[in-house]
Amino acid sequence: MTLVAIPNETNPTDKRTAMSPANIAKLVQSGADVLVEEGLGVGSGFSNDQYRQAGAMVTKNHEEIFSGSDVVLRIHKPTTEEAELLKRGSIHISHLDPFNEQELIETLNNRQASTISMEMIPRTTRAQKMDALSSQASLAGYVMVLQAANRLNRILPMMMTPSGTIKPAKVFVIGAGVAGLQSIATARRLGARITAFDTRAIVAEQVESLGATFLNIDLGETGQTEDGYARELTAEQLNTQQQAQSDEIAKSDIVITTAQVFGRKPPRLVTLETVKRMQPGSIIVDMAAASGGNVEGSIAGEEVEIDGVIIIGSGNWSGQVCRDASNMYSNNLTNLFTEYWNEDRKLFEIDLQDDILSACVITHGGEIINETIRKHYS
Amino acid sequence: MTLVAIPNETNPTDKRTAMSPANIAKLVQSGADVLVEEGLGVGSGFSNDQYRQAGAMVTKNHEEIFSGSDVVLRIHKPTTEEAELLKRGSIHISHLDPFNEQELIETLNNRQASTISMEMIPRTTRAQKMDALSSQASLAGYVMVLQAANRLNRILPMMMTPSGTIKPAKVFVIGAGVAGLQSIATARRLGARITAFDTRAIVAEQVESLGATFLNIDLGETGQTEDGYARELTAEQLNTQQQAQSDEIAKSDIVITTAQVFGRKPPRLVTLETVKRMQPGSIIVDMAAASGGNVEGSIAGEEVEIDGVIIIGSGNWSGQVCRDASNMYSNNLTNLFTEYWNEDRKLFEIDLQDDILSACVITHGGEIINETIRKHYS
Amino acid sequence: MPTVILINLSYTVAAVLFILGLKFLGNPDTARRGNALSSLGMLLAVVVTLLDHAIIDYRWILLGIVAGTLIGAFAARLIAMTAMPEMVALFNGFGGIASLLVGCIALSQSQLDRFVLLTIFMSIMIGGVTFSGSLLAWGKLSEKITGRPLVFNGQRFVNGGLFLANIACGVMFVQHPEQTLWLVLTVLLSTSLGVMTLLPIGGADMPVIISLLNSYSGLAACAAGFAISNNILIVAGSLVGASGIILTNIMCKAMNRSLANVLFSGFGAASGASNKIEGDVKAISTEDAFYILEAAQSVVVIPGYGMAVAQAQHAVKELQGLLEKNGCEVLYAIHPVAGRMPGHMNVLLAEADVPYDLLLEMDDINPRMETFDVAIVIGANDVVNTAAREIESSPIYGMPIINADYARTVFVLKRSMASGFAGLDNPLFYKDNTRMIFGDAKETVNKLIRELSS
Amino acid sequence: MPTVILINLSYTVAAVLFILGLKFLGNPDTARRGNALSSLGMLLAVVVTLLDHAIIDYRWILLGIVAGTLIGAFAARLIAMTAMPEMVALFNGFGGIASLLVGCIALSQSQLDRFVLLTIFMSIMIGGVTFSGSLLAWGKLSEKITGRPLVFNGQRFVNGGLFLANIACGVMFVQHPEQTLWLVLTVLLSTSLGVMTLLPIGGADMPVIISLLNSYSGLAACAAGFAISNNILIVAGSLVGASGIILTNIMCKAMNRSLANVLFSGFGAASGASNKIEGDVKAISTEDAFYILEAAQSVVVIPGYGMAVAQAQHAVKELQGLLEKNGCEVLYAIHPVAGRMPGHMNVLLAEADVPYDLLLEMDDINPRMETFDVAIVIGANDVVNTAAREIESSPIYGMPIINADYARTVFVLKRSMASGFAGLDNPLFYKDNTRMIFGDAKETVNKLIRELSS
Amino acid sequence: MDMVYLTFILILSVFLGFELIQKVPATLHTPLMSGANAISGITLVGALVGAGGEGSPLTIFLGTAAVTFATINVVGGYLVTDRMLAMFKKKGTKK
Amino acid sequence: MDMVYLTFILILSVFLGFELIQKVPATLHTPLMSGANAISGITLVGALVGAGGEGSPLTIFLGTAAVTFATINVVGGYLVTDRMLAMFKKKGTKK
Ligand SMILES: NC(=O)c1ccc[n+]([C@@H]2O[C@H](COP(=O)([O-])OP(=O)(O)OC[C@H]3O[C@@H](n4cnc5c(N)ncnc54)[C@H](OP(=O)(O)O)[C@@H]3O)[C@@H](O)[C@H]2O)c1
Ligand SMILES: NC(=O)c1ccc[n+]([C@@H]2O[C@H](COP(=O)([O-])OP(=O)(O)OC[C@H]3O[C@@H](n4cnc5c(N)ncnc54)[C@H](OP(=O)(O)O)[C@@H]3O)[C@@H](O)[C@H]2O)c1
Ligand SMILES: NC(=O)c1ccc[n+]([C@@H]2O[C@H](COP(=O)([O-])OP(=O)(O)OC[C@H]3O[C@@H](n4cnc5c(N)ncnc54)[C@H](O)[C@@H]3O)[C@@H](O)[C@H]2O)c1
Ligand SMILES: NC(=O)c1ccc[n+]([C@@H]2O[C@H](COP(=O)([O-])OP(=O)(O)OC[C@H]3O[C@@H](n4cnc5c(N)ncnc54)[C@H](O)[C@@H]3O)[C@@H](O)[C@H]2O)c1
Repeated sequence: MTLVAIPNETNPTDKRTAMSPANIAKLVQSGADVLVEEGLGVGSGFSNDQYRQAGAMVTKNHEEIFSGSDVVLRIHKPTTEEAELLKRGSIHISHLDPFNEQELIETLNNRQASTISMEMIPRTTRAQKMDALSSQASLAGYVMVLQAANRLNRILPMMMTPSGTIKPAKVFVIGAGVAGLQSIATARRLGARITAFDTRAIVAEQVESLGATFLNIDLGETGQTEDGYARELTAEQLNTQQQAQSDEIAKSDIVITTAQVFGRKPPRLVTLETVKRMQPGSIIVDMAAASGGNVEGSIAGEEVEIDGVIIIGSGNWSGQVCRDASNMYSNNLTNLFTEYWNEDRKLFEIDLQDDILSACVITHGGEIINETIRKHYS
Repeated sequence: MTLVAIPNETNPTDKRTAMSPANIAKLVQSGADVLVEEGLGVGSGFSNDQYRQAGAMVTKNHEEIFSGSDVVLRIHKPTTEEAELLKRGSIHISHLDPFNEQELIETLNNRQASTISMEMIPRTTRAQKMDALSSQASLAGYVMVLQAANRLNRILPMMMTPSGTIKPAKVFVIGAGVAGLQSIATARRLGARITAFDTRAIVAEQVESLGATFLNIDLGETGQTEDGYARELTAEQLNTQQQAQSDEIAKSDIVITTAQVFGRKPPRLVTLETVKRMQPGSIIVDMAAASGGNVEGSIAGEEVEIDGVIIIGSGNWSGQVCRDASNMYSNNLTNLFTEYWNEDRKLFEIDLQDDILSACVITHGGEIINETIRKHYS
Repeated sequence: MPTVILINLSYTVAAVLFILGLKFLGNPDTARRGNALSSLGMLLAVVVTLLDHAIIDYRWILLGIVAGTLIGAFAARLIAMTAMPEMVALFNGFGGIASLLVGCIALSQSQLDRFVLLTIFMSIMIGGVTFSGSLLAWGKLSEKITGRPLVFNGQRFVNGGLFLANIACGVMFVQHPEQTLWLVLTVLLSTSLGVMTLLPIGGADMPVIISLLNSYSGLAACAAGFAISNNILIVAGSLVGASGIILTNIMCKAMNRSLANVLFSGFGAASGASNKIEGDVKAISTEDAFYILEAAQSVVVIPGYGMAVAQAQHAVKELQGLLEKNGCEVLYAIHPVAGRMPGHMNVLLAEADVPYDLLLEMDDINPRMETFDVAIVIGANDVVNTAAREIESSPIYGMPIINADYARTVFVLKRSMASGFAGLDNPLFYKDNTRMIFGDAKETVNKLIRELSS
Repeated sequence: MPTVILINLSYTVAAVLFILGLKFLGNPDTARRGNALSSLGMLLAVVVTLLDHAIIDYRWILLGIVAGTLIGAFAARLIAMTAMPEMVALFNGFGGIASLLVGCIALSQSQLDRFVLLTIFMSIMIGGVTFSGSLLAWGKLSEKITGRPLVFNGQRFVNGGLFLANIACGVMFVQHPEQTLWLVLTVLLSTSLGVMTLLPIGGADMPVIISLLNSYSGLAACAAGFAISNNILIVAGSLVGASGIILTNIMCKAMNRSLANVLFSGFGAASGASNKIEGDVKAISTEDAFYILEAAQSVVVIPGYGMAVAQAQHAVKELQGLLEKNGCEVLYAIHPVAGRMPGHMNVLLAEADVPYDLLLEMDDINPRMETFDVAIVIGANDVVNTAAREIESSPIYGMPIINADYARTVFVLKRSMASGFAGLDNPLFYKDNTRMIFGDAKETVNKLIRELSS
Repeated sequence: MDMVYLTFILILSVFLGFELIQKVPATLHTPLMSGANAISGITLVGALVGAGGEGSPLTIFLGTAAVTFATINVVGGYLVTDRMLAMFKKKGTKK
Repeated sequence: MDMVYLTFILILSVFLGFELIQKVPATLHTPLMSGANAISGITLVGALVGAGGEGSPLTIFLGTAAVTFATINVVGGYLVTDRMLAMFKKKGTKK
């Protein structure tokens, strides 16, 4: 008998929900007992009744969720207090930000909890259905374009009208990972002209497959890791990139930056100087604002205006489309859960031989068993 | 010698500008003297210097614009004070809302001003280049969709992803005039499924030509005026329409209403009851909110939430993309001006035989010469 | 004008009518008119032949014609719509035996030089093969005989031997036309040859075989024409002979087979699919692919990242339209991870204006994959990689895929044998029912469009 | 084997080579091989003919062949690339006179029945027309004579008279072959006929005429073949005769003219466009439109609301691609008020993925409209209504339009003669260079695509 | 010489046969086959002389048989083809 | 009877000629015309017997003239065609 519990998120600005009623029903069907906190999903339009109908018990007690259950599913990392409430040996699945949260991880480890970090799900074809980074980044790509378009004092598509011809807006996307590609696709749907850059040369083809132009900058050796992540650039390379992009940025109506380097602070790609070269009224969206920012001057969670250029750094992008975001995240969790759920024994089995689990399980049996993280800490 | 002057708009929420520097240059080239108020165009990103370079004089004196010039060009109707400043016999071209502003019109008439109302430009093929209603409505159509999409907790396009399939959002557009059609086109660009309704059966073809579905409602006799405007519905017809749309609205994620009846208050199309049938989180955009509203409960200039449904009634839609809106309006004005500008005599000539002028000139030579308006007043 | 000139000029006209008839038969709009024209030609040819001075007694002719007309007309009228192919086979057999008989009759001519004897032999032999072969085909089709291919060891040797013996017989016949033995032997051997060659061919392949036998019966008539120096027999016979071969070829292509394969494979007799990545990669030209698509009733398109790279979405939409116009159902199967970002395929297909209703999720399409005549995999690889189902050691083992390989025929459109994102070999490419169409996907699809729309 | 059989069997082979040669010549990939094959056929035919027992003296033959080879080879080698058409005309003339001469020679045969005489007459007459006509064509093309059409009153009567006289002459000739007068008259009349028919035809139409004369020279050879009972002459001659006619027809269509129009119009002689809405509406089939598009170097597409109604944007994009592949430049001219909302055309063309760079504004395209071979107006009406330029009383007089009518040829794709949004008649539809292609725009464009891609 | 002419005719007909049938839609395969089959009944023309000539009784008997068979082929062939095509016609026009 | 055969041959050739030339790309119009023109020089075969036969001097003279003209047509025609086609070839392969 395994009790799976889902607490409310404690971050008030995030309306997403870790589990949708539809997925709760799946868990219940596969033999798990499910407990949810009252009000879970209100932000995304799911009512307590829907959860009850799906077969979950509903509690008002936030602590009970942690102390009484075998598996906790959620979006954000727990607070230290929450972590300390955890039942010994229970399983905790959520984002954990393990590279920056050594203390939290150690607390969890001390509780003998088995923790799975959603960020660490590998980027393999088989794991994609559990990959929350991808699902949320994809929505983020869409949202960033919509926000930018909504703030821009121009329209994106071309229009040849009796009142003059409006040229299509120019959009420049830096970083063509999952979010960047979706931004390109969305902006193109709206009829903009798009240029994109990424240090991984291999994505040039992907960018072009979406009808955008790839900006060629010769940075010398760059490449990508085995997992498909970008390598960090040298200072010199970064400088070259900043220079080479500057003209393109100055010409653009909208700039969207999505550059990340796995396990590192995001690179600083757009300098203040370059921002000032843009037309007043132009928009920059800094996806990475919350974790340090690709753009000089961006502030996490806020909109800044510099010389008439608006830098949007709201963060929690996918939260804007919380209903779809919740559904997707909840699907990811459910896919992960059912993949390793043993229906006969009614147990979530952590098999460290499995190539997905070996990558995303951080602590297990009182040890930080994840190689990457252990190396990072030492 | 004719002095053309452009004052700043007095409405602080509208960042648009009646004249862009590029168009000022055209007026100057055709032999007019141009005077602009300082700060004109700042909202849309045009600087005083740009106006100077285009050949305009710049003044800080708001009154001088009215009292000293032969032609005044602007967007909004003047205040009564401004109207009283006008030089006798001068020409004033702007929106005037003549159906509702009898007092203002009479004031203007008393000043012996010749006034042209931009709303009254006829909907003929030849006049389209001066048709500001069209140009602004078209932008409004785009903006309404963007605002709605930005507020919706879902994404518009379909996405089949490893984290589940997201169904395309449903959009329902009521009124398929210029704004409605542009809304349809924009929503479709974003990948939504669209249904639309209009009382003028002839637009069904136009709706379908944009890839949307036309909702067929049998209202009996409806039709359109000679100018292509819709006729007002009888109370009974309106009721039928409300009922028939209700199901469609309940199913929709976004409803956009753009229905107008020329010279009348816009029809009330969506009742509170229907609003309450919608899913929480759905969005309604009421284009007509400012002039009375198509939707029960909408408030001009504001966002209202009713049972989780958000009704956007911001108004001044095209103002959100003020730069393009200014350019287009400015082109409309310039096209109108140069059409009737006599380069030899350097005079703006009002020829009441001309079919465009005869429709849009309201007062001239101390008389309200516009038939429609005169009938409306009496 | 001498009668013989009149007759022959009429033959010219009849020949023209046959030519036009055949031409018109190849186009749906004019086919019926074509058939009428060619029957007119036949009537003309028969009627003027009756003027021949060599004919002195019309009674037997009348008897034959009346009997034949009655039988033919009743058979044609009464036969069920579904039984038409076997009826054609039977008619064809009658044509064959008629040629055989005409060949025999020609033996009573005055001057019999070698050449004439050779043509007589040929008309008898081809006529005999056509006759017995057609009867067997009729039997198999109407299920009077089992439709299953009958294969035995050394079959090819036996048939080869029969054929050689037949030829030998022919040589003797030409040398010694006076010895009836060779004539009789020729008749026997050729009829057996017809039966033996058809034994290993399954019922499903019979239409192709009938078309081939039809071509033969044309050749038999042509040979008979040489034997009695008759133009119209030669023209009509060789027209049918040549067009029959072409038609046979077209039909083979529509089944994605070669004629040799049809004749010798004993298709359906043995089969045992292997699950290993072994086997041959079978490439196919767009022209051949066209014949298969053209005959397909239902097609599922499975797009992948390669469609995006090639920007083939518009062409694919166009192809869909043409297939639909051809009476074919077209659906799209979208794998969740296809492409390089979530919803990649949706973006592209929406751009090309493919209706949402036609896009099916993996779970909806897989159960009915067997019902599709053709699955067109356009630049997808990992998402149809059967290693996920078949090879336990594969890194993607267990991942749900779109089961393209369950469709009757699979076309895979890609540029090379290169692997996809996951870097894995794909056993699908080696399956029996898979055909690779190499090249840029957009170009390939455009070529298919061109074939389909001309 | 008797020589005559050998010769004739070789002729069969030669005929096959000619047939294959012609077939291959019609396809760019095989054209050169086709030419080689057909020359091989010619060599074979000539060589085996030399075996003919009737030939007793080879000296003159050698003389003729050597002289002819030298002249022909030098001419072919030395001629400038640009002068090739006139060279072909000249060669063709030589072929014509050769047939004429062979006809004359055939007169010395022993048995001259009516039929043979008739064919002799025909080979002389057709040969004569071909000869003189080709020479005149050569003159016009090489500008030895003025290329301008020479038209005079009663021209058709004179030519008709000449033709009848020629026929009459032929009748006399067949009746009285012994009177040389008729022979001489035939030669004179036929050569004059050749000259007179060509006089009213302009230099620009000469390629079509050469193709026609080429067909004639085939017929002349064929007639000569009858005269001397020679198979290969008949086969080769009639092959050329028939394929020449087809080719002529194709070429006429490519010029958007009928053969009759080419022969009798005196094109370019008189012209004087009228500005009234008067004149004929000229509808044209997509097939004929194809020939014009196929030859076009630059095309401008002018879309309007009808393109939206028909949802033809994807098809239009496809057409653009095919035209571009054919080496043609394609641009789009967007009128600001086209469609039913501002930017309507942009929405549609963006959906079809037409690059922004190809969309030109009215003011940018109008100055270069004259340089376009074809303007395709797709469902537009008001925006190309020349009444705005020409008819002062029109409500849209003075409105700037896209001057589609300034392009060389204008295709207007719409369903009927119905007016557009403004409800006005459109003089464009009645212009000399306008062709209406009636029907739903999408279907029409799809038909054009089909033509272009096959 | 006759044989030469006949060979010529044969060759030309064969080529013509090849050229005539190019791309045929799948639905027409069977009717086309059947129509061609009817034409191959032309052998009837050859049989006529046998059946009505001044040959031996055997020849006449064989000839009559040949006439009968060939007639079945011709008459039946054309009629069946026509029936098939008529069916298509209906399908087409219904729409 | 000869005439009958010849007519047959004529008819078949004409049909074949029609069928052979279907859609020809515009660029091939001139070479095709020129190639066909060379074939029409087949009249050379007819002229040979005249020039080398046992006829009167006039016949021989006419025959020789005919041979000369026809040879020009044949040789020149094939060579010119080949030159044209060679040109296309180069254009094509350059790309
Ligand atoms: N959906 C996502 O969010 C996402 C994100 C990142 C990665 N992925 C991964 O990407 C893969 C997607 O699978 P897939 O089947 O769509 O693609 P795939 O397995 O990468 O295969 C694409 C195939 O397309 C062919 N191709 C490329 N260009 C072509 C062209 N111009 N014409 C014809 N063929 C062309 C390539 O073969 P040739 O080179 O032989 O032509 C290649 O094998 C999965 O492994 C998935 O995990 C997905
Ligand atoms: N752009 C705007 O904002 C706007 C807004 C409102 C009104 N307008 C007005 O609309 C007009 C636009 O001019 P336009 O040239 O684009 O359109 P138009 O003048 O209205 O002409 C459209 C033509 O398309 C043809 N058509 C319709 N359906 C078709 C189909 N399925 N296939 C082929 N042809 C089809 C119609 O002829 P058949 O019926 O014979 O086929 C019609 O003549 C102007 O008068 C403009 O003032 C424009
Ligand atoms: N196999 C799968 O199913 C699957 C699923 C999702 C993602 N992926 C792959 O994972 C990889 C990472 O995707 P992601 O979106 O999570 O990446 P990410 O969020 O780590 O980084 C975003 C993008 O920024 C780029 N970037 C880093 N430094 C940059 C710089 N200085 N300038 C410009 N761009 C810079 C990276 O190359 C990357 O494309 C991609 O290769 C993606 O295809 C695979
Ligand atoms: N000739 C030109 O160049 C030109 C230019 C612009 C517009 N027009 C025409 O002018 C006309 C009006 O356009 P507009 O956008 O300014 O119209 P509008 O703003 O007056 O009205 C918007 C739409 O609401 C519709 N409507 C009215 N009552 C309704 C109801 N009860 N339910 C649903 N819909 C209702 C109207 O039919 C109209 O389509 C259109 O026919 C348009 O094509 C012509």
